[in-house]
Amino acid sequence: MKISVQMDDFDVGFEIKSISKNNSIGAVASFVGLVRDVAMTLEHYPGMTERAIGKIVEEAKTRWQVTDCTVIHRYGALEPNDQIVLVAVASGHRGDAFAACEFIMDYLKTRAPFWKKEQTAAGTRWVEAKTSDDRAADRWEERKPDAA
Amino acid sequence: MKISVQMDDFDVGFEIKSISKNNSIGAVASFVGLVRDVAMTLEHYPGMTERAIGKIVEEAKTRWQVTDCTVIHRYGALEPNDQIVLVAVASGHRGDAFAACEFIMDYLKTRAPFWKKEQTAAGTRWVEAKTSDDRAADRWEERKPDAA
Amino acid sequence: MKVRVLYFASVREKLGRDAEELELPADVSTIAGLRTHLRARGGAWAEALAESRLLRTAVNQDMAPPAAAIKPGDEVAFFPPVTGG
Amino acid sequence: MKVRVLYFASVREKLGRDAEELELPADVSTIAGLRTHLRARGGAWAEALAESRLLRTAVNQDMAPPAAAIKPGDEVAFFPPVTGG
Repeated sequence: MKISVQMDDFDVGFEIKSISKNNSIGAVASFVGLVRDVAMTLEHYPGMTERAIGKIVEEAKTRWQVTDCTVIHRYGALEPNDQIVLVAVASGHRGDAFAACEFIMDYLKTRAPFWKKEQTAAGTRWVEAKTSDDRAADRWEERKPDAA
Repeated sequence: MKISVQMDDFDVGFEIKSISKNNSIGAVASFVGLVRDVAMTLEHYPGMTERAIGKIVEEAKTRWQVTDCTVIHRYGALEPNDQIVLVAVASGHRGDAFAACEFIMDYLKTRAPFWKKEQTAAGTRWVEAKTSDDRAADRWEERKPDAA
Repeated sequence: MKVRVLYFASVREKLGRDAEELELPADVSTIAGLRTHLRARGGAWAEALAESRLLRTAVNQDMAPPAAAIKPGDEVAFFPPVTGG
Repeated sequence: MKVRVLYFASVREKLGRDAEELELPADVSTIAGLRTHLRARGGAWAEALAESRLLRTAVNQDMAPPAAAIKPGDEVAFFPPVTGG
């Protein structure tokens, strides 16, 4: 398991290869979040961030068969099209890999202490939290582990 | 959009980078299927394979916002831990990227004409289709596009 | 009418053949009819295409059910349920 | 008791401060109590920590609700709803 909160960019191919080196793995689901058209600065809460991500990953492991997992989240100044976040989950089962990966992303969005400040032509502004992200995270409350 | 059925291996990092080069994209969900512990040979139906995958991708595009999509599936002799398939979906929305990617994988498993023949110590055997794969594909029948 | 018939995977292996051009009698006009017709060859054909055996079929490279019609020049394929991905 | 208080993002900017060590009066024992206590400083504090403002809080780097207790030496953080990912 690898959790990294860093300023530097990351290499998706390398990370996916790294968690794929295990013959019991049949499936790797991954997600990359990218900056759209507006440059931004990402602030975070050092210490709590890693801890919050760790708890999300642990929660995912209680729900699905997760063989390995990598979460990388950047902070600092980011330009349009830059990579922000990578979540990669390796599992023996395709469905588990997908579910755990999407779960971790949804919870990251609502529970990991990151804040985006956009640099628009009109000046800078803090991005507002989306209720759609809360709803995405809430979905998982309704479908806890298999019949548990 | 890129669909490739090939003997050669593929570079996941390169493929994900390639469909990420667009500022309207915020999300790339991807899946890599790997050979587990048994070497195998993958047979396919040239012509129909590309056509079947194309139809699955088109169906995904009618259901979700898909900006770009790459599907690569190998055939021929594969060793344990080799990559078999890559599905990568770029979208403006995280939920759409995840759903379209999983949908394409589930339909690939039941509708694309590939057959695995495993080489075990006891000899070779054709892999049997799994009812769990049929169930995974059937799920999508129940949740068609938003309220449509 | 003349059609092209393809066999894949375990079906191909059992039949020892991957493709053939076939002139069909007038009463064979669906996939199910073609399957019955081929089964009448007996031996490996009766076995590989047995009714009890779950097979998938395609016409002109689209999945098609047993009742699907066959036209002259069509490409018809018989194969086991797919296992890719 | 003494606690360490951290401020992030728009809260930090409005207060012009990212952290402070604070000696709390005896009647302040929860996050909600601490927020009221800080608001009493007036000005930017009354505004940034206004009751109407939706803020998240953490104690010792775990998300915690307003009713969460604070102990001596705790690290308490105030910040807006998160927007990473």
